Amino acid sequence: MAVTAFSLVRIHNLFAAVMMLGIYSLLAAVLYVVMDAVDVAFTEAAVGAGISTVLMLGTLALTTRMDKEAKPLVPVPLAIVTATGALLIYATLDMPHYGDPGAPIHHHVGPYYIEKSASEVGPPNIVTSVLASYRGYDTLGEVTVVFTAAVGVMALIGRSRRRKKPDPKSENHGRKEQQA
Amino acid sequence: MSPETTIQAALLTPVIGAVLISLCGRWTNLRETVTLVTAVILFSLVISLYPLVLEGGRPSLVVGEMLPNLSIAFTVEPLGMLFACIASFLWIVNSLYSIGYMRGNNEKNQTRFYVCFAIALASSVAIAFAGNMMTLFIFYEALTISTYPLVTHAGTEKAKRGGRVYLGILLSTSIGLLFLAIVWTWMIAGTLDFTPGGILEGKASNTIIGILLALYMFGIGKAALMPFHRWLPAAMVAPTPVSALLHAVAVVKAGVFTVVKVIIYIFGVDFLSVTIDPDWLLYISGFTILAASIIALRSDNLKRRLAYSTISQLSYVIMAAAILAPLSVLGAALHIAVHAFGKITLFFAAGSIYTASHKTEVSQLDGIGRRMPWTMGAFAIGALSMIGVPPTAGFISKWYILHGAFDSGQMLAVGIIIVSSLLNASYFLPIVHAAFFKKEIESPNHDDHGEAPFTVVIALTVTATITILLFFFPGIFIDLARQLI
Amino acid sequence: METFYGLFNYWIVIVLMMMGFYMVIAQHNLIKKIIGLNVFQVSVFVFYISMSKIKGGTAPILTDGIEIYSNPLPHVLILTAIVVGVATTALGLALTVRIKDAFDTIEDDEIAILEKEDQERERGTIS
Amino acid sequence: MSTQLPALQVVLPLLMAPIALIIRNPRFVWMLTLIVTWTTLAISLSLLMQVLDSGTITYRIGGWAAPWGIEYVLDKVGAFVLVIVSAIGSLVMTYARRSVEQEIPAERIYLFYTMFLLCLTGLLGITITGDVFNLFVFLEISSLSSYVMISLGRDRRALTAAYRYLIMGTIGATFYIIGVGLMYMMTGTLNMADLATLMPAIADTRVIQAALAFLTVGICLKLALFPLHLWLPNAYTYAPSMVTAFLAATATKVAVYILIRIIFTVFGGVNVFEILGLQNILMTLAIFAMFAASTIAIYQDNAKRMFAYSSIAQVGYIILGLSFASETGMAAGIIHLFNHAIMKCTIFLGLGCVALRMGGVSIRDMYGLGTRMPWTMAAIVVGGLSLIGIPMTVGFVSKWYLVRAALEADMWPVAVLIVLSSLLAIIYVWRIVEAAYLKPAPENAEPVSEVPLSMLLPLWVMALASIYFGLDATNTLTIALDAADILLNGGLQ
Amino acid sequence: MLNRASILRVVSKLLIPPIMVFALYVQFHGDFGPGGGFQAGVIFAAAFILYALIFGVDNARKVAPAWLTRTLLASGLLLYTGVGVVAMMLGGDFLDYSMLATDQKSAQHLGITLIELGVGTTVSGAMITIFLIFDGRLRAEKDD
Repeated sequence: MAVTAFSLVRIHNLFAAVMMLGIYSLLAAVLYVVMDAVDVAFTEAAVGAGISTVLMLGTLALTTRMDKEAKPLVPVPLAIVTATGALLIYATLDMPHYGDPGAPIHHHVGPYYIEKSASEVGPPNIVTSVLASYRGYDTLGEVTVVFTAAVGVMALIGRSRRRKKPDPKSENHGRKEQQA
Repeated sequence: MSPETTIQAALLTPVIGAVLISLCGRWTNLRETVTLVTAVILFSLVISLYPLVLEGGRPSLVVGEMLPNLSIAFTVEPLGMLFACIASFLWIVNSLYSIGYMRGNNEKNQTRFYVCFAIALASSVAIAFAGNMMTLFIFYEALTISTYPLVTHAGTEKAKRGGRVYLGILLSTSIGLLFLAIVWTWMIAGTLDFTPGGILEGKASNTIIGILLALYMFGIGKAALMPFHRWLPAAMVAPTPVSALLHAVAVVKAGVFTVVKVIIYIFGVDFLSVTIDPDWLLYISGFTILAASIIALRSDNLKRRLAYSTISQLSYVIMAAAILAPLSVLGAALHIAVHAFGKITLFFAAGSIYTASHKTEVSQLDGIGRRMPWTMGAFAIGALSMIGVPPTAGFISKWYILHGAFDSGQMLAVGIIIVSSLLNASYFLPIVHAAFFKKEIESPNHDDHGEAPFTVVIALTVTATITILLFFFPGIFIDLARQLI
Repeated sequence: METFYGLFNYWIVIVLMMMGFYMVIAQHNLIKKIIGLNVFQVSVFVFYISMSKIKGGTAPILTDGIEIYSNPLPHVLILTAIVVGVATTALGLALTVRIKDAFDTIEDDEIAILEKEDQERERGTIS
Repeated sequence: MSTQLPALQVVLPLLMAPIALIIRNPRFVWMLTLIVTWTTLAISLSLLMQVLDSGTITYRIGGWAAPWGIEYVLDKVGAFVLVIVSAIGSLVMTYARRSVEQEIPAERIYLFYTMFLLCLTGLLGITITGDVFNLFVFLEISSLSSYVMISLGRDRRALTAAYRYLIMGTIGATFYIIGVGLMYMMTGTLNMADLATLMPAIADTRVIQAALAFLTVGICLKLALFPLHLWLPNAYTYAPSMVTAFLAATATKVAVYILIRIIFTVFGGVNVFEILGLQNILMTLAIFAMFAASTIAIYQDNAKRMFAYSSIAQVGYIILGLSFASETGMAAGIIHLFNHAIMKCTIFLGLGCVALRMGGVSIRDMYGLGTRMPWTMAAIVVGGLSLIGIPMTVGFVSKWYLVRAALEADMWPVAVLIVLSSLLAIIYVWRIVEAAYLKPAPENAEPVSEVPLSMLLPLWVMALASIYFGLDATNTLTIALDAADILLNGGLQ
Repeated sequence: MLNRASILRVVSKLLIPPIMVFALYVQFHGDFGPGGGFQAGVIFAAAFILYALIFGVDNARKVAPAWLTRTLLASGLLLYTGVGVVAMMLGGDFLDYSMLATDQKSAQHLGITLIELGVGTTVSGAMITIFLIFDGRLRAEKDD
């Protein structure tokens, strides 16, 4: 995974980069399965490796395939990233260990769902119970986000715009200047 | 009418006047009638409170709470009464004068001029009657803002620059220093009400009191204490009635009024004299008096000379208050009134000269007294009052200030007053002398002119007459001012 | 040593996260920025999921005879977050398409130059 | 029914968004949106009454008790912010029709209003929720929709502005999510009140300190605290006029609200300011923002950009108030939240009027407008005076409390800095005043008439509000002081 | 595209119905195994996209005209919110499914099924919309 990510940083062919991102997502999905998150893995595979890739390819077709020439590591962002990473690593030192059953999250809200969801909600898939019922409101928000994105894409590059193209008013004046 | 209603009416009259004026903008005669009528009503309302205040009444009015435990409130006390009387009376005279001046010089945007004038007057009356420091501050700023369009009236590049300096200095001192002082006072004292004897006694260390006093004195930019005096000459670009408003009716008067008010009602004269004895204030105001006089002496532009004269005269008031002797405080209060009448006469005369002959420089005025005897006669009276020569009102206030300075042994102040009177004489008397006794210089484009328009002459005659009358009947103001001490 | 194995997982994730973050802020290509954003977010998701894992646990689907389940809550959160992420990506890509239309490039630095020209033109035409 | 009001507050605009999408007709959609916004205002007002009467309201979504389910919690601060958001929303909508017709292609207007409804949903949802993760979801709803709204501006730079906002906003949101993850890791809960009770015990762990850092940085990106403000100026400058007015008055305010919630509610039991020197950092940044942004504002030729920078400076004031962590300071921050929303909305609505008639909002476009569009310019001046902090405007009240808070904390240099920075506002506001009133209109200028009443009315409602709440600040201040009191004592309980 | 090997078309003709069935399975099986509305929506959309790729977008447009996708998009969200509002009208809190039926479990089941359906509808609507827009854009560019 790290290899994929690293090659992503260096790679310049955008097409390859998108493919790498797809692979990265798939690898993440595999990891999710390993870590017992089957639902998430399913979604990640469908979304990260599927939808995102398709979208990216579509965008590439509409824009360009190549990145500009290579740039050396830029110092300021590097410093920011290093600082952020260092802070996180520093934080990990106090974290409960991976898979530790004594971690706080396994003792508060989580277990409640595992114990009660069958009797309170029903479905054996606890994730579904939580997603659709206990935290159904979050899911409503999630659907709204999808809705927002779709309407946003319509507003941004919806088809009606094409018919309008000859009309300079609705067109970006910048573009006209570009062509002139 | 109960006193509360009268206060209310006095505050609202100019505002209503402003609205009516803007509505009547198209009919010039009606518009100016409305202005005059409003001014007269305002004056009669103010003066109707006079007997009550003289008897020791302190009518007050609370409009409402603005911040928790901090109301917009008005209380009429002697000093405010004095200021309100002067402002509202001079508004009448000034309106008369404005009509002649504005028409005579074909100024544009006259409606805006009268509207802003009325609002400025409303703010002045509100300042005069303010019952606590916050109310005062609110209207202090309102006065600044409402006079800005007046200062930049001409709309020229020069007017714009003048307006920038005017607004820049007045707003930055008031927001930067005065505002800070007020909030701080509120924190320390828990109140901002004007209370005889002050509100700060025993509530803060001497250092803090000292800092606060400095914040107040420099924060009140309208009092033009050096180095924050530059706005006054800058504002000279405005039409003469506006200069009269700035120098006599409202703005600088509001400044020194606030200074005196802060010293008497926020700090308390006795408290100040036993705690920190603000000598530095004496020095700075003394320096301002002398420095401004010297600059005035060297200016050829008549209005500029008058402007620096104002700066020096304002510091008389500050110095008098800073002496902290009862008689000098009384002198300070009187000087506000006396200077108002004297200076407005001088400005009226300057504007009159400009209207009739379009002359602005002192050196051009040779022999003009023969063409404009009324104008220059009034100018002479005003000048004498500035110097403090009897039988003009200037003598009275200077005498009280000197008396107070002697009583408290402030020989430095005595010296400054004497030196500055000499300086005053040396920059005013040559003008009078030249106007009446030198021969007119013949220049090719010199046009034949006589006196200024009728209303202009009336206005300056009235103020000159009052300057003399006040010498013989100073009682109306002295009786009021005596209650302060 | 135990610390090392216990936290190693997190460290890997953090390194991945930071690679994505670096791409977002250092890359000039608008699409690569979005790719970076994806890497960044996916890594955060992995971080969430790895905290839900419990030793000896299984997927949180109730089955007879199994006692230990991984914590389902992070799974739910990440399901939501993934969707939010893809929505952002879609929008970002749509914007990129429009930018390509308007500026004829998707390189950040070139756009900055064009924008500066716009600004100067604005000043120039008026003055 | 009144018990259902908290849900209705958010659900109503949410429900209407898809309906707007189906209706499509611009006129009808506008009407629908207008009705929705005014209804949300009515709901939020009655919620505020309820909260003032009977204290904090909680509402369980889906009938599940917190922390198992998601819960709405509405205290005085929240209710106050709800009122701000919905009031601004309804006024801006009243104003919007003409402005939107001019600035947005006709066939996209219904999409635009749909976005507006979603953005409103998001902002209201953020304000009312009591769950840190749910907050993220609604934050994204409002963010995504505002990216789209910004990108619909006419200038091509609107696109890049929206893109940069998207990148920065998403980084901010991701940081927030990392912070939430770290907190969840140590507590096992996402509910704010629950977190607040668990927090003191683990406050000194490195994880929680890192969480605090991530949350703060993430939110500060959203609220454009200097130096994380880079996305804001272009976004405000090139967005459609009404969007600028709406976002300037609400979006950053809600972001500040999130910060308040995190610092004073979630970390309520902890002396957060001791950790990592957060107090000093925030205070320093706030002061930098006040000066740097105001100074940059002075040099702008585009009025929208000028006031965008001024917004960054004003965010500095709000954060400064909060960073005193005293009751007065908090109250100053909260009251300035309200006041700044009013005055910035006034100014940007006014600029929208100018844009409608002049086609642009550079300083040169305003030459001589004082006489040609007297009402519009007068309203802008009122807003400007308020920015300076002239008495009788809301800005004065904020400044009064800020200075007082600084003096109470014995930080008189800070008090001096506050008044000094407001002097900078004089300079840029006066550039507008001089342009409008002292510069003659260009000679070849076409005659310009005042904007229609449907725009003037909301504009002047705002302008008068900024005078009214400056004169009678007792009510708003009482709420702010109460709210500050509650927050300092943990909040939400 | 149409002159591609017909074997592709035949295979996909065979494939698409199973994919759709699979989508439905995922949609309703979410209770028991991994899956749910979101994944189902994506798969459904994928089936459609496959159809569009093989048979041409114009044909796909005929199957799913703009008004239909838009309605699909809107109705899913409406359905979800609607369930919440109905619960409110029946006297419960927003999204409180237990109001929907007398028995707690079946009420929850009904609620979950309905909202998952809403999720699926909106997601597939959104995905199809976005795909068609990108594709329309692409072809517009080729026309230029």
